[in-house]
Amino acid sequence: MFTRGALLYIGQRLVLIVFTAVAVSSIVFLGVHRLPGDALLNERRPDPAAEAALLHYYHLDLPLPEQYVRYVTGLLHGDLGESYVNRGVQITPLLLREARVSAEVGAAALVFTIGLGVLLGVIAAVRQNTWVDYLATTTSIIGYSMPNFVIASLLFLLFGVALYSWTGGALFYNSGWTGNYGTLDQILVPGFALGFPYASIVARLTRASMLEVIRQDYVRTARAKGLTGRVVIVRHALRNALIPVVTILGPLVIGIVTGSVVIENIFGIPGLGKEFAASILNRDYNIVIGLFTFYAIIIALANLLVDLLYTVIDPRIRY
Amino acid sequence: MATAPGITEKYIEETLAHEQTSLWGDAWRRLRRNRLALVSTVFLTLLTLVAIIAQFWTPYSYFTQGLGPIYQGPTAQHWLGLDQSGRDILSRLMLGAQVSLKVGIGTQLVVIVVGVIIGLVAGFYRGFLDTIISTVINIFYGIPDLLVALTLVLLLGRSLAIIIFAIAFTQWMNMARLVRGQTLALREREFVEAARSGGAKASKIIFRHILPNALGPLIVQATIGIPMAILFEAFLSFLGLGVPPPTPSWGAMAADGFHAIRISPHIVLAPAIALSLTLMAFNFLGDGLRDALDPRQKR
Amino acid sequence: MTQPALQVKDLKTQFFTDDGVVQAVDGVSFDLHPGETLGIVGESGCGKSVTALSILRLVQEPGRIVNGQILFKGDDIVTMSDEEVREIRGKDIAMIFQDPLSSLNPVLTVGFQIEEAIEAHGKVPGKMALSRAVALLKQVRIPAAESRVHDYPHQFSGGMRQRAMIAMGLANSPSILIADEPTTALDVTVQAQILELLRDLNRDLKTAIILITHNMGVVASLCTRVLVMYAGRIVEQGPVEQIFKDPQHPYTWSLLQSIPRLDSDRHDRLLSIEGFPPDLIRPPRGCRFHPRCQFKIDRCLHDDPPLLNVGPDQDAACWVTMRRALASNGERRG
Amino acid sequence: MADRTPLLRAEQVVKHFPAGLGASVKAVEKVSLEIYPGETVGLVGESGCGKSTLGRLITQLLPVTSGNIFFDGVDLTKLRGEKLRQYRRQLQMIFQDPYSSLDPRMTVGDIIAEPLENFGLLRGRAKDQRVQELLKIVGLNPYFNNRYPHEFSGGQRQRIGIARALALRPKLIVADEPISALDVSIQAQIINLMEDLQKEFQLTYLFIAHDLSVVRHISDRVMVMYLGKIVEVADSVEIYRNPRHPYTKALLSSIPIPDPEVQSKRRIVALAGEIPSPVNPPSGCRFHTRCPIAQLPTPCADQEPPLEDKARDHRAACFFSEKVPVAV
Repeated sequence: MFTRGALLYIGQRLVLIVFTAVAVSSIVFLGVHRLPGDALLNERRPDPAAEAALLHYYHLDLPLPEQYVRYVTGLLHGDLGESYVNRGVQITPLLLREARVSAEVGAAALVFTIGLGVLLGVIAAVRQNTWVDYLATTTSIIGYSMPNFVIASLLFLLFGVALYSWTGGALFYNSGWTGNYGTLDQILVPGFALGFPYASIVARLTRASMLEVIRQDYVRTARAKGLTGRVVIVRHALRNALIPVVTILGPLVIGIVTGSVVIENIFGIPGLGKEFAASILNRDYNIVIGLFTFYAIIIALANLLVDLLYTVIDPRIRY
Repeated sequence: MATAPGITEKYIEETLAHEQTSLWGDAWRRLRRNRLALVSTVFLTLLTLVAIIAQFWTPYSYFTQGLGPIYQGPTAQHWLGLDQSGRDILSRLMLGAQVSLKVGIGTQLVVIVVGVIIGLVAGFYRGFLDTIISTVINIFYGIPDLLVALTLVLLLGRSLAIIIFAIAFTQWMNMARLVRGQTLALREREFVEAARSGGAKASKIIFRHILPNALGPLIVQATIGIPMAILFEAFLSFLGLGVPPPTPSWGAMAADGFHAIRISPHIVLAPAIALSLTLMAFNFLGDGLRDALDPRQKR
Repeated sequence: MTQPALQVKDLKTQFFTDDGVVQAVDGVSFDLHPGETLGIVGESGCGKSVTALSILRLVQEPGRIVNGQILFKGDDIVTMSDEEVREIRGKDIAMIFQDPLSSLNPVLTVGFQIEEAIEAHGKVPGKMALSRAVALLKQVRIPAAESRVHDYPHQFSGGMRQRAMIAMGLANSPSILIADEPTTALDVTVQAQILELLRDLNRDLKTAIILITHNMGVVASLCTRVLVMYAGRIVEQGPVEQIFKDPQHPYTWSLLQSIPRLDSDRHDRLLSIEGFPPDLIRPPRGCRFHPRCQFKIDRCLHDDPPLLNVGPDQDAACWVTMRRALASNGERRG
Repeated sequence: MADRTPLLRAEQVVKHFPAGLGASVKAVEKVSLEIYPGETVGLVGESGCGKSTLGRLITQLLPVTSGNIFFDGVDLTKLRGEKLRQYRRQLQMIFQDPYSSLDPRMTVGDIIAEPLENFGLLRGRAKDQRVQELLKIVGLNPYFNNRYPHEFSGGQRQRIGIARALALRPKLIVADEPISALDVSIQAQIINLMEDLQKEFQLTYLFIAHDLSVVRHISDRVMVMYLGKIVEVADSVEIYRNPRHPYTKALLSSIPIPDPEVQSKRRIVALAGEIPSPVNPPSGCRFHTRCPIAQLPTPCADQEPPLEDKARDHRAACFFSEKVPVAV
């Protein structure tokens, strides 16, 4: 499927991702350690001996350059260190476990985002200037004007109060996460709340892009050849219309990562987002640095995937 | 002068007679036809008035607790009810509008100044400077903005100014990229070449030809940036890193009421609805402005 | 006289814009005979392209055919169902467009786009469609057609793209090919190649061609008959030799006088047609050319001249006609 | 003509544009030319041949990669900043696209007045009067000075562009395809206007176009460009009657003449293929890949033919120019 050039390109990008991860964690590391008020001891005042022991335990008594070298060496071995707050908790396995939980919710959100977004966008474009179009367009503006915690609140009220007896509690979200894999309604409701604002953005973009493409000369050529309306829309218009949609997939992934911080807190999902909010509030800086590194890798991988998707969808792009 | 081509002047008058308009005039005419954008403008004007009034007067003091039973629903005295500490929600909502507007507009002012300068420099002078600026912009695009803002607020402290700075820090590149793109495109246009050929200096080309022509998209971008900033502040507040209490913020109000959403949904719904309506109004207005300022996209 | 391959009768196509109704095509009638090459010539906005698009009902919103008939094999395309029109498109009447780059879908191979044209009008096994596509590319003289059939449009040069468009048009051996400014986007040396190709196809396949262009030279080198359009109407029509030698409508005459000719060494001042084409939302009363016509008489301001016979097979819509105009001018001078 | 001093002389002008990955577009390659006062020089060639780039090099809207351009004896390529700006008064340009060449946010009066303001030439009422006078000169209603460009038709806009070019009373005007975006019935208006203005103000024109019949009509001398090189220069009558470069010959025969009788009798020398990429131009004579009379590989593919005199005031860059057939 991939040419030699493409494989080479992927290789280069993977190397670049490693560099990005190191760069991001370095920036956050240095930012955090240059802070006024020591990161570790900000809020607790143990006796001097215990304090020294603690500092030594985390190697915080070493000069900053040496700390940094230790950190990067650890990072390159996949070791993100230990939590400041919960001593003994190794960060790498913790985050890997949480990442899987977040991935489940994020994947559900992405399905809503792209599936619902493209569908709404195409329908609105094909029925341009009819009530279907106005409804879809207005829905999408409302959609991305509602913060996801508002959507989450409404879903709570809808399934938890208004429809509770009618649905028999289905899709009602009981705070928390049972077992390693969430149940379908444990994933669907937060996934929807997380994905819907972005689905609205995709819908608007798809609509605009479809409307633009429908007016292109090659669509007229396709009609002049005597192709049926459905073939013209799906084969000639949609594929070209999706090219700009692919462009925003990168930012969408970032948006979903960001949104998950709020959503996971609301729904009590033990993922990276919840960890992020908690470690920020607890000032557990080692975890914060680790999370940023994690996010940088996830986003870089997503961007690589998007770039590869381009070559599949648009033959003019080759690496 | 050899016969100046004798177009009958009457004929020219005829075809040019109907109104004399500038592009701005045309845009205003198109905007006025967009009902949603008009309604949004009215709503936002009212909201601004409320925010100004809240500075001098609110029905009750926004921080006085125990005005009545906590979690009390809407009553004749307290139109939107009381919150978990027995504070008047309407009063807090009014003051919250102030916070939202300050954050939204303040952020965009910073973003416009920074973004326009950086974008113009990168787009007009290109070369090495542009390479650096573009790289920085791309790096900023690759990082999760809310998380950066969160971290900045955590590191620098919670105050309105720092929140505005933190949000602007994650948004400036949108404007910079837009202005850079516009500048790059406009400087290739023949009218800019013509201005150079006519002996115009760089400053004149930038301020008389490029900036006015980039103003339309710039205004749209700023209008869309305002709700983004407000949304950001709401997120920060919702996570407990917004403006410090007791100053009310819509995001924090929603977060505070969240645990009791099933018994007294009004505590969450009031700020949630206010926030959603405000964001919607800005987005509808931005949308209307886009259609009005870019007639090419008119459908 | 043979039965016309296509008859257009009093066609009116209008665009309903925010600013008003644009009368883009306003009462156009003509016949196309089997195997002939008919040129439709005029400036941008004169309605020539809209006429062509109307024939296949390809005019897009906010444009609409509001009046007239387009008779093909005795059926009226204007009143047909969408499915019936679809069957005619690309099978009986094919169309190629001005810009071959934007007219080909960038994400599909050239070969696939030709195969698609074949398969739209009947079940054909994939292999056969492919070999037919290769044959068509060879027919339009694309070198190494077997391998280039798998190329994407951006891998073709401008001239080759237009050849590929023509190959696509010929896929179902249509009886009529409408070519809308097929050479305008090309360089002159490539234009010469494409014109030669069209000439050969017309001769060998007996495909009738409607060639839409603003270039009088292109008409002169390819067409046997020509319609001259101005402001949505046909102002003159007839055999090419006749129209170029003895134009009767002042617009045709002035246009021919206003273009510099390569083969004339005279460095004379060009005749210039003053003013500019009218706004078709508010076209002038009477003859639409009268505000720019140097031979107009009072009648031209109020009465709309019909197409009248002015010579063998030649019609012009003018109350004056050049024969009389030049004669009276000669008198005045003499 | 040779005994007069040229108004503008370009020597070995080269322009390369970076095209990524170390490659470059060789848009103009070692071009030398002279333009004499009062004449109209036509510059013709197909798309991508470098004619517009050459025009912008001459007006110094683009910096040269190497080479010199002398205007009135001063080397423009050595001037920077304010000194170069002062020379812009002498060299004006008329652009191709009447829509993109006028700033949509400015009134027509402001557009025409801008060059005057740039040099602080006229102020207040005197400036307004000059603007109105210029509008009248190009055949527009002088009271339209506070209208916006989008209210005018293409032909009228091109007149506005001409008025702007005239404002500084330049000596040389480079017209870059000034009529190719206009309707056929408007083109003659603009050609005639330019010819009238030339007589009235003793202008010198470099007229760039892809249409050889238009160029021949307006020019005294014609230069033909192919892939960044000038391949032939001659008097406009001579170049039609007696082309000395096979490309010129092919160009002439490709242009359809609007006369079916003449056209049916012409023998078209159809060129094979299309113009190669200027990123990797062919070796030797750049035309050898399409040339009907090329001798390959030697000399055409490995030596570059110099642009040399083939007859009086007639230069061509071809080893076999005597083999180019004469009649069209």
